This record gives sequence, C-alpha cells and structure tokens, in this order.
Amino acid sequence: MIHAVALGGMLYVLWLLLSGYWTDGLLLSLGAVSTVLCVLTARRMGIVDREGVPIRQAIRAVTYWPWLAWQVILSNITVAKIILNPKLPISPTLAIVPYTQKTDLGQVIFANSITLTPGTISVDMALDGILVHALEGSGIDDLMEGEMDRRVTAFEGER
Amino acid sequence: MELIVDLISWACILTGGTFLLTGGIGILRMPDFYTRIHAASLMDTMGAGMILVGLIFQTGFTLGSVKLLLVLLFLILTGPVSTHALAGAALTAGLRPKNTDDRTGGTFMGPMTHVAENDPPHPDLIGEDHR
Amino acid sequence: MFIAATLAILATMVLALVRAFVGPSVYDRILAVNAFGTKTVLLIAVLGYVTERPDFIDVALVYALINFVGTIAVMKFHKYSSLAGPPADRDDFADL
Amino acid sequence: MTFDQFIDIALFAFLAATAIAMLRANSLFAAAMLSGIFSLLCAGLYTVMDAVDVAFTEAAVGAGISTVLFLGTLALTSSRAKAQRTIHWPALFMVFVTGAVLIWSTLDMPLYGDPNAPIHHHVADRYIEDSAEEVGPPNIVTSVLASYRGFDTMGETTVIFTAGMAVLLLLGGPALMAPFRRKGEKGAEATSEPAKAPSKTRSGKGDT
Repeated sequence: MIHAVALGGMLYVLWLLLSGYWTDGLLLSLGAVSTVLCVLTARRMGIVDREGVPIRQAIRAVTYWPWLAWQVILSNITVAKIILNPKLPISPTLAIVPYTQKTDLGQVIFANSITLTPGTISVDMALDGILVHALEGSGIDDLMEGEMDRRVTAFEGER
Repeated sequence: MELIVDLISWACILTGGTFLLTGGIGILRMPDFYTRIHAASLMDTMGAGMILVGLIFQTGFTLGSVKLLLVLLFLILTGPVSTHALAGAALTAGLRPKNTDDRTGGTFMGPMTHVAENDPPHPDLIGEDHR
Repeated sequence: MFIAATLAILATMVLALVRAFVGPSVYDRILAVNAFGTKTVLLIAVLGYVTERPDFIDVALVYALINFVGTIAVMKFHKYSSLAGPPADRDDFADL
Repeated sequence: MTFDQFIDIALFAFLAATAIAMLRANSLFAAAMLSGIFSLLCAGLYTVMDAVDVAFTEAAVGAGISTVLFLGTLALTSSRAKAQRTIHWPALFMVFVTGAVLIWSTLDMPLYGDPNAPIHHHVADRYIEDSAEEVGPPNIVTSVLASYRGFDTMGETTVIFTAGMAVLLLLGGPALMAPFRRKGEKGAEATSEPAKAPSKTRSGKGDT
C-alpha cells in the first residue's frame, strides 16, 4: 500500500511539473484522476512492490549518486584520453566481476552503474558474477577491488 | 552573479561538446564493436549530461529546467539499459570481441552452445567482418 | 555559445552517420542509430535555445523515451529472432 | 545565411547521404537501421520547422514502429537484396517527371512562414481569438482537438489505441504472441502460459 501511495505521489508531482498548471481546479482534478488510473494499472500489472517502487533506495540515492557521478566524470576523462591518444592504447578485457547484492534490484543497480561508467560495460549475468567488458585491464582491476560493489550493497540496504 | 552563472553554463556546454566530439571520434577509431560501445557511452554520459546541465544553468529555476533535468534523468537511466541490451545481444548472437584478454577461463569466448544447437545465428546478425 | 554546442552536435551526428554507413556488423549500426537518437534529443533541446523557444524541451523529453523504446524493441528482436520475447522453455534468455 | 538555414542545410545533407547509403546497402538489416536514422532526421527537420506534432508522429512511427516492422519482415524473408545493377529507364523517367511536377507546383505556394498565407486565415483566427471563451482550456490546441474537431480526434484516438495494443502485443511476451508465431517454432505451444512466467526466473544460467 505504501508503495502505491508513493508511486501515486511521485506521478502526481511529475504531472504537475510537466503540465505547469497549478491553479485550475478542473485540470488539477483531471490530473489526479489520470494518476490514480496509472497506479491502478500498475497494481494490476503487479509492478507496485519493493522492486518497482524502491522507496528506501530513493532516499539513499542522495549519497550514492554524487559518488557515482564523480566516478563517471573520472572515467570519462580516462577514456577520452585513450581515444585522443594517437597510439590508441587499449587492452580490451573480459572478466567476471563478483557481486554481493542479495536482490535482483541491487544487482541491476550494480550492473547499470558498471555500464554507466565509461570504460566498463556489463555484458551479461553469469552464475557467480557479472560479465564485464573493459576497455583496459585496469578497469577490471578497479572493479575487482570491490569499492563500487560495497557502495551498491550499502545503497541497496537489504540484509 | 549573472556573469558567474553564464560562465559556469558556458564551461559546461563547451565541455559537453568536446566530449561529444571525442566520443564520435572514438566510435570511428575503435577497432571492434565492444570497444566502440565504450566510446558511445562517453557521449551519452558526459556529452549529453554536461550540455543539459549547461542548459539548466542558462534556464534558472523554472519549469523548463525541471524538464531538462527529466531529460537528463531519462537519458542516464535508459542509456545503460540499452547499452547492456546491445552488448548482451551481440554476445548471444555470436559476435566475439577481438584481441581480448579473457579472464573468464574461455567460457565466453568459445562457440556459444545454445545458439549453435538451437538456431544458428543469421549471417547478417554477425556482420560482414566475421563471416 | 548555443551555436557552438549545435555545431558540436551536428559534427558528432556526421561521425555517427559514418559509423552507421560502414557497419560492419549490424550491432555497430544499431549502436550508431542509438547514438544518433541521443544526438537528436540534444539537438532539439539546444535548438530551442538557439531559436529562443525553450518549449522545445517537451519534444526532447518525448524523444528520449521513444529512442529508448525503439532500441529495446530492436534488441529484443535481435536477441530472440522474434518480437515475442523468450520462448517459454528457454529460461536462460530471460534476462533482457 | 542565418544559422537556422545552416542547420536546415546540414540536416538535409545528412538526409540525402542517408538515402544514398540506404540505396547502396546490400544488407537489408543495414537499410532498416538507416531508415531509422532517416526518420530521426525527418523528425528533427519537422521540429526545426515548428511542426512539432508531425515530428512526434514521425519519431514514434518512423523511427520506432516501422523499423521494428522492417526487422520483423526480414525475419520472415531474406535479408540480402538481390544484386540488381541495371537501371529501369521508364521508372527513372517517371520518377523524374513526378519530382519535376512536384517542384513546379511549389512555385505557386506562399513562402514558408508567410503570415498572410490563406491557410493561416481560414479558421485559425477564430481559434486564437475566441477559443478561451467558447471552450475554456488554456491551450488552444486542446480546444481544437477536443471540441472544434472532436469527431476527427475520436477517430485518431482509435488509431492510437490500436497502435498501443499493437505495441503491447509486440512487447508483451510469448503467451500474447503465440497465435502469431510460425508453425513448428518453439514456444508455439506456450499459449496457456502466463505472460510473465519467463521474466520471473533467475537470469544467466545458460551462457556458461
């Protein structure tokens, strides 16, 4: 229930921001009706749960996203240097990076964080880890150290 | 004050443009598909992100900047998903990374068993350089 | 300044187009089309400022979503050789 | 030459280059992907010309659905073009004549964006001046669509609803698509399976 309320509130705020009409009562109520319709549809589809509406993670994102953004900027500069280097010093590497997240949601966040950071992409899920293709071997080494994994597990917040 | 905001937004837009161009060059220079993806993600994260952040600074606190922020959010949330889908589909279809240091023990670099057994990939799925 | 950004986006569009023309594999082309879609979103957003009509952002917003759905549909097609999704007896494809 | 014109010219040049590349491509998959780029370029051009609604449609239908439909067609047929290098002269002649007639007919049209063109004074004046009192909503387009052209909109909504259903069918999973599969293909017997069954399983068992 709390997930449905959170989803509805989020959708209504989105509606307000996109429409820009804050005063007209008729339009506001019509927006509310469409929000409720969307939430009902989502409930019927069975996606209003801890995975579909991650409330806890939304709060924790305040600390995780800035760190991720900084990582993205750092690795962007690294990859840009490689591309602009006339010798193109790449050493593509394929490896399986283990994860410690318990839930599907946490694993998806980890895999997407890997992909979002240039220089490493998650290609597939294997039994014991995420198959990662990296532009350089050092990218894999950084992932293997496990800092991103630890932070995502903390972000996931499941025990 | 206005000058400072202008300067910040110009710096952001210029950085974004530079990263876009770098990513574009990378897409052309990289030797195989899997390395090209890395260059493309350069454009999607820093390129698009910096340009949109610069535009947000130009707009100030209005509904317009909220919408720009939403564009940025959609791009950042959907970009990795389509990149992952692309790479995963290429590997499943049998496109092999070239000159790659394989630390998986060869499980992913050999012929794909279920593809070979169930339906052989279409020649066009693999591409002219792998035939 | 916006003009510089527009020029950068147009130049990147040319580079992505070249990659789409030469291929060689189908995935390179899909990558190029996806990148091209992102560039279109950016171009529309920036053009709104060049022509001083920032309401173009709504268009950019919708494009960002359409581009994603298009890419995922194409990928789904390539991965399963049909648009229907994974056959019910093949669990190992269920991760897309 | 203003910067707007420069953008127009650049986009049209990309468009022409894409069209030529599409003609020369032997691999039909490549041509399908290029047609996606073609549609995106068209949509960009429409946006530059302020035809935002047309641009929406072009992006959704041209770049999205029709690329997928092309690919679906290619899955059922061959994906290589037959090597055909001879030129069909009567066809080429007809294309040139048609193009010439179309270009000739544009000479009579009012200039692009001319505020005095007849099209801008047929009913548009009344929409702009009176719609706030006659209908109510702050957005003129909404009044036109929902009231002045209500029946037209009803038909359009039907079309869009149908398109939405089609997208659901395409993306909806094996059970929904089972009746449309070719005979003998795996999964054709999965009609009674609920659609979300495969997505609930744990991923990534098969690749090792």
